[in-house]
Amino acid sequence: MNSTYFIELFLGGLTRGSIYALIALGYTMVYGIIQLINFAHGEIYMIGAFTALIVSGALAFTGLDPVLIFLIAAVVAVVWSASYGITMEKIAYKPLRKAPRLSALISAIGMSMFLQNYVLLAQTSDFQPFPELIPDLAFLDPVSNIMNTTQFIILVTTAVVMILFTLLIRYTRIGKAMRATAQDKIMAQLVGINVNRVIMFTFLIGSSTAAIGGVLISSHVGQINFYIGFIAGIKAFVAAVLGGIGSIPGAVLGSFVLGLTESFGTGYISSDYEDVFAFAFLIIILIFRPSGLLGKPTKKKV
Amino acid sequence: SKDSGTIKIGVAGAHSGDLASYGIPSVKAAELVVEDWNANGGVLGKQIELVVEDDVCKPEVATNTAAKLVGEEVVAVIGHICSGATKAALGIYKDSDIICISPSATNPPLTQSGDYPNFYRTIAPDDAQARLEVDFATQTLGFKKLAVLHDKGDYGKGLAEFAKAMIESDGVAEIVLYEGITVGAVDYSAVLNKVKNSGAEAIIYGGYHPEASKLVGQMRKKGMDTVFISDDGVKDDTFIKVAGEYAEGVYATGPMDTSSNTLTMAANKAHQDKYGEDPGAFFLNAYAATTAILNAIEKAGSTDYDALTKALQSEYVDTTLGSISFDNKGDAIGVGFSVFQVQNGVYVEIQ
Amino acid sequence: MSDTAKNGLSRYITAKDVKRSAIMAVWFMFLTFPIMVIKVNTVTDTVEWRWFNMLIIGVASFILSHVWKLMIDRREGRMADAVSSSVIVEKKTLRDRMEEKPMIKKVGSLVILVIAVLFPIVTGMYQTSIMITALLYVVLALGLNIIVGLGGLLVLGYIVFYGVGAYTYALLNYHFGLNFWLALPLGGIFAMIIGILIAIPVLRLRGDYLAIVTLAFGEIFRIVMENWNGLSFGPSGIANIPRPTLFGLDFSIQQSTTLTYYVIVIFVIITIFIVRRLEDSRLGRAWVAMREDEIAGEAMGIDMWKTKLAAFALSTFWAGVAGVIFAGKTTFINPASFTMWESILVLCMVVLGGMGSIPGVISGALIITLLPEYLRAFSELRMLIFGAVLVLVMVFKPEGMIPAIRQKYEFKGITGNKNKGDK
Amino acid sequence: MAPILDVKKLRMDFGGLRAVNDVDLYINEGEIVALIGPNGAGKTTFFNCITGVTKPTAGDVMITPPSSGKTERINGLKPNTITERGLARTFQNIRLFQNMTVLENVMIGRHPRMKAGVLGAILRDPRTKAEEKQVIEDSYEILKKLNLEMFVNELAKNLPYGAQRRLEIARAMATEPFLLLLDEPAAGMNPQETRELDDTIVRIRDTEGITILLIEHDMSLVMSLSERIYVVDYGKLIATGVPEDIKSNPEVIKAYLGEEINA
Amino acid sequence: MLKIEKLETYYGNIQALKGIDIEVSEGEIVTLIGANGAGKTTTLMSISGVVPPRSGKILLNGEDITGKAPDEIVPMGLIQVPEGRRIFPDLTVSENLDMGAFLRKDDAQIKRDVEYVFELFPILSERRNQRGGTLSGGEQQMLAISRALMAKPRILLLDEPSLGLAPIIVQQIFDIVKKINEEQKTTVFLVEQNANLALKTAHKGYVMETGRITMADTCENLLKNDEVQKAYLGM
Ligand SMILES: Nc1ncnc2c1ncn2[C@@H]1O[C@H](COP(=O)(O)OP(=O)(O)OP(=O)(O)O)[C@@H](O)[C@H]1O
Ligand SMILES: Nc1ncnc2c1ncn2[C@@H]1O[C@H](COP(=O)(O)OP(=O)(O)OP(=O)(O)O)[C@@H](O)[C@H]1O
Ligand SMILES: [Mg+2]
Ligand SMILES: [Mg+2]
Repeated sequence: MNSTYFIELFLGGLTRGSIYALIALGYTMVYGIIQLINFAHGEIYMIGAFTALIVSGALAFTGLDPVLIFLIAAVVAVVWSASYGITMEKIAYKPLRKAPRLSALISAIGMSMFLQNYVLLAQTSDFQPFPELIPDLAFLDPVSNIMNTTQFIILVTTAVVMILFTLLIRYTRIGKAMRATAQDKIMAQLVGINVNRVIMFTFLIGSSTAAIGGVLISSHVGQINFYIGFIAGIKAFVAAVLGGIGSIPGAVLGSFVLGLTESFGTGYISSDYEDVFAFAFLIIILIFRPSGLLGKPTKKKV
Repeated sequence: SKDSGTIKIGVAGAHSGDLASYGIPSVKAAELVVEDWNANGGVLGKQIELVVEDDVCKPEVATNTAAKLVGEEVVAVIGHICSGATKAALGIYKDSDIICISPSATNPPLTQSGDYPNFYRTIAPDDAQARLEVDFATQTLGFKKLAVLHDKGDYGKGLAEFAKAMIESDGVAEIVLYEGITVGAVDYSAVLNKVKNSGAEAIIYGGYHPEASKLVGQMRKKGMDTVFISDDGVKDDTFIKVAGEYAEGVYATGPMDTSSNTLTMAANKAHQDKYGEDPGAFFLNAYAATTAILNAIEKAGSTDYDALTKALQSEYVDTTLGSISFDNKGDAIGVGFSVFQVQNGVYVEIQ
Repeated sequence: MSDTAKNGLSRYITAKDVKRSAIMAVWFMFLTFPIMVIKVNTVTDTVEWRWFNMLIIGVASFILSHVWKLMIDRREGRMADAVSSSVIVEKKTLRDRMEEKPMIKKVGSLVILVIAVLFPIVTGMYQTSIMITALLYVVLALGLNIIVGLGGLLVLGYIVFYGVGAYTYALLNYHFGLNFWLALPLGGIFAMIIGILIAIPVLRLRGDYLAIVTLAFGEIFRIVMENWNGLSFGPSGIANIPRPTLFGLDFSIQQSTTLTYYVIVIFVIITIFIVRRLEDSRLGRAWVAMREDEIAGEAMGIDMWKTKLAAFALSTFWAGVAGVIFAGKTTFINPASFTMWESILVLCMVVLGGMGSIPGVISGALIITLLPEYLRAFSELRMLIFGAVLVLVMVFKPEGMIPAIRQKYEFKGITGNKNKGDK
Repeated sequence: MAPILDVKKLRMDFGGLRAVNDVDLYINEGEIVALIGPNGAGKTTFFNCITGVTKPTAGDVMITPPSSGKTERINGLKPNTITERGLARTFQNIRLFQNMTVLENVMIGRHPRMKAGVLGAILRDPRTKAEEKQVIEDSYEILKKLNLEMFVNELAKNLPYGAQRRLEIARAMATEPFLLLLDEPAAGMNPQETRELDDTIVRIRDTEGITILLIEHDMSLVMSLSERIYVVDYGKLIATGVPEDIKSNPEVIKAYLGEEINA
Repeated sequence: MLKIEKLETYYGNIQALKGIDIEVSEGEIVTLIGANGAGKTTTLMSISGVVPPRSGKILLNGEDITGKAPDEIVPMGLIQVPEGRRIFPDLTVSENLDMGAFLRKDDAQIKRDVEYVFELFPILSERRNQRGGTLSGGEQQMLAISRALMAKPRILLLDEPSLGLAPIIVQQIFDIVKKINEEQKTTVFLVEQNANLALKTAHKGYVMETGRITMADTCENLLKNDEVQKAYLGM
């Protein structure tokens, strides 16, 4: 096996990793702040994709420039996904802040099923072709067999989003408030933070990234149905845990590691066990680093 | 019940959940046939009543479904849709002398093992389909290097295994790659790189259309022009709709085109009239299955198990799949498969 | 706050409420606009506008937001009510009365037992068959409850052990003709061994990390079963697994279904019995301590590792036993029966019913398995309703439908007799 | 006879921070010894090292249980094993099992002294039954010793703070230690309660024969209780001796007491 | 400045406060003492809005703040050092201090204030990059107080600030309280177990027993009071 093959697998793994990363970021943020495995996060991603599909479909007859349609669709998808995100938080999670954590988890699972079936019933159970709106970037032509335009855009977007998030959390007031809220909600209130608003904001940006992910990934894959969120969500969740759940760079690193493991596992061993590689790798990492690659040790001082 | 005013026929399969699109058309087919017959006086002077039960394609649910149908005293069942669920349910039907005709369960042992004497199907088994695919790839197209992929599922992997065994025993072509892909994965670039690297001239894929359209789409975007040959899980218009331009040139095997058959045209039209859209997967097979069982009841003059068995195995009946009968294992005689190719956005029968 | 609570449903709907609901209606119309109203066909480039849906959403959310508000008020009010009633009148629940008069409990159990015994005789095979499925889930839920409810460890891959049990029977029968009765304990033991093997490396993980690792093991199990044809026959599965019979007799399906039913009923009873005894033992207390504070528990001399392992081992055993019965009932198994979704479903049963509460877990399992079965009529809406029910139950009864009231040791008098009650 | 606890050159590093710096400390059977020092001096860390919560970087922790008289090195053992050997502790930040009753908290303490396993739990043989009965009685006796019997069926979290502190002691005593390590037992107590605690500790030592090592910032308690005092600062031992000497030790005054106390 | 009327607070169905009245005037140090479980912490939590009272009234500078959320009350200058310290465990010492100044925007002055508290508690300066969760008990207590000072409170609520502190630091804490009260005119409401020091530091004192105020007087008088001496001063 030659080195081109290696590079192809590497880039393939990287793209796949950044796909996971866009979803994992939202997962990890929500987890970080309310320690909830938001099972319905994948559904927000799916709704983002569907919204974009609907908008671009509805705009198709206007004869607008496809790039413009794509941008409009993406913006609308972000707005609606964010709205779904905060509505979901208000209905299904906020009343459960003080409840046992597993109750919130089950509520999230219920929400996930509800949203899947809502889209299924309101739209269709069939796969839908997702329009190709992004024109090929000329400078990628020579390498189009290993990296096409959507892959490139996904990679770049992931990097940008991760950097923005890291800056946001580290240097802005809302970032500070998020960190405080994540660690001690009562104390956060006592220093003057509106905890409800911070949590809402977290859902808002988490859902927005999921929507961006939904639009980009669907453009890359070319088809969507109501169920895409569940599988992608699980993988992204695994990636977030691998990286150390709650950590933003961790989510991205975990996603890349996962994507590369799958890609090389498939490429050099067998795709029969593609997911086994991913999961086995996760287990091994966690055995040696019980809080993930970049996670903080959970042990408390006695 | 058997003595009361109606004759009950069960319809079982996935009617909800992610596989519903494979099960619902068979319900519609059975309804259309039965409406037709009932309008003409039913069978044996009785009206026919359908008992529709959902098994969501799960074996454990199928046993409950079967128990329910037995309790309803149906004389025959159209279904189930998935092979696994069918296997789980058949034992129960066998015990109660109920005939089961599936429009879609293609797993070969269902007929070939001899374990299920009450089972019939209006679709060719997987091995027949695999035979056709392999012959087409190695003889018609003359390929020497083949990649065999599947979706690790019951149906897809079964088919791929047959194809693999046949290619190996034929010795005409070589299998350069044999792998299962992961259903629902966000992308297949790694496995496609592997295909490319293996030098395969064609892919024989066992599985359903969603993965097929993803595979084909990504393959073409990567600039690979490897030929794609698949099965009747892909010979579905949704595949063309989703894969769009990338679908061009894809081969898929499927039941012979009978659309010029008058019965078939009538059935399709009836569906159009009633539901306003074209029928879905296995509609014609289910239509044929329902016709066959009603015909057998009429010919046998009773709903007795032995009489029905005899009628099914001896009488030819005109159906949407042509004139068919069943062999003593339960496979339909007269139901054949052809190879289709996507040309200008439609499947065209080419062999 | 307490005023609103007291008046409950009969309270006026004020102008403020109307305004709020109107805002809600507008919000939901906005929210659902793209998905409910527009339907595009990207192939034919046609767009369908379904404005009527928007109207429905508007009206429905206007009404539902009132109901929601009332229910939330009531939920908050319940706490307030509890205060006043504890002073004025003791409201007695059935459970209180049961605790006071053991007779009620005894008679109740007896009635349930009689119903359980007569069930297959009175009803048909279909009902019995569904009931077996439901009771299988009861055993699974009770088993999972040992880890999750008693041990406080979140496990998302529980169905593996069910699968191990089922495959144990199927394979041993296929290769060696092993019969159902021998497979029953063997399935449990194999599941337990696998459970321990899985647990050993991962038990030091905390909380959600443990959950995700068990989920990973669950998926690995399924994928290996799909791929390793030599072992498991892959996705086409194993068919013709014999149903249970007695004394080598030839049973009709009806008879063996009835037999399976009684087997599972007996196992439900044994499971309940054992879980109850475990709860109320040295080990059970160690589990509670582990749930409450691991570090303090260790300082009290509890070997957390052993304690966790015990929870895993005991819990997985039941899943294995249930798996054997499952294989005997369906006669056909393949990996598709052991997906992550099934694990999640069992977890839902445990939490929805009430973690750690035996009656809760049982009703959770029964409701989640039986409701969809009897709600066939709504087949399209079924999963939508199911999802909504999960959310609603959790929001309005966060502790589950029948919350656990931990059996507490009470000291009554110097003789030191233990009296368990729920004061 | 060898000291029941003999700590030699104990060292604990956290990254670059040396929280415990080569501390030597011993306790003889029946003593009440105090460990004092400024905040962050390493007292709690010292306890954690001895009880297995953290693994010391270097040094030896030797115990000689009076019952066996055999000396054993215990560093690196797991906390539960150390508790089984006969060391028990309380925590600076109360760590009760909040949702268990007072009685149950103490019953958990009896855990290492009980035998019933899974089979016993399920079969409930006469031995297990007797053991269960015994544990309740024993636990109640312990509660009485700490004047907690009126709370016996209360949930731990509903107890007043002072009672919670005493319950921590009761729970630790239930493990039948020969050495009891108390981390700031009087924190959050008012003077009245502190005085009662003083009596209780003396009583535990006198009637139960349990040796005691305590960390405390309440000098009135320390001075009246302890027979010997160790003072640490920045992880290092800066003084040891009887209360009278410590009180007037200028280094201790400077680092810790602030002014000479006349308690 | 702070006026509490007939305050009643519940935890579920347990009544923790049974109608209490407290008044704290501008510039005063007022202390609240009482046995364990009397409801002192609950009083503070009710004032801050964390545990909303069921009935009664809380006025801050004449404005009714009953039932308001903490994030509305805190910006009015009411800051609390809560029981149990509540250090943000994963933030460093510096970040914890920074969090105290969350509502402030005068960055330059914040920097100077950080240096000021580091002068007050040099050990914190040494530990400035250590995670709050790994600090010793006493260090955490110092950090909690410093964090509150960073908010530049107009009224400061302290819940047992001396808990777990070395004698030398206890003395220092009370000196600081006096100092900020005198120099910055910060009003202080102090809950303490160390009644002796508290009464010596404060101007006015309240005694609380099982959810009720049983005594209210100047500190001199309370120090002389027999009951107080017996129950809270350990004499
Ligand atoms: N896990 C840790 N990581 C880093 N530093 C730590 C850790 N645990 C403790 N320390 C540091 O070690 C020093 C000793 O802490 P320790 O808790 O032993 O103090 P202490 O003497 O008990 O103080 P106090 O009287 O305030 O409770 C402190 O400065 C603390 O910040
Ligand atoms: N979260 C809670 N849930 C239920 N009851 C509580 C809660 N917090 C406090 N209580 C109860 O309310 C009463 C008053 O408690 P509070 O903490 O206000 O007392 P305190 O005077 O601060 O005591 P301490 O000196 O121990 O800090 C106590 O009886 C306590 O048990
Ligand atoms: Mg300490
Ligand atoms: Mg308090």
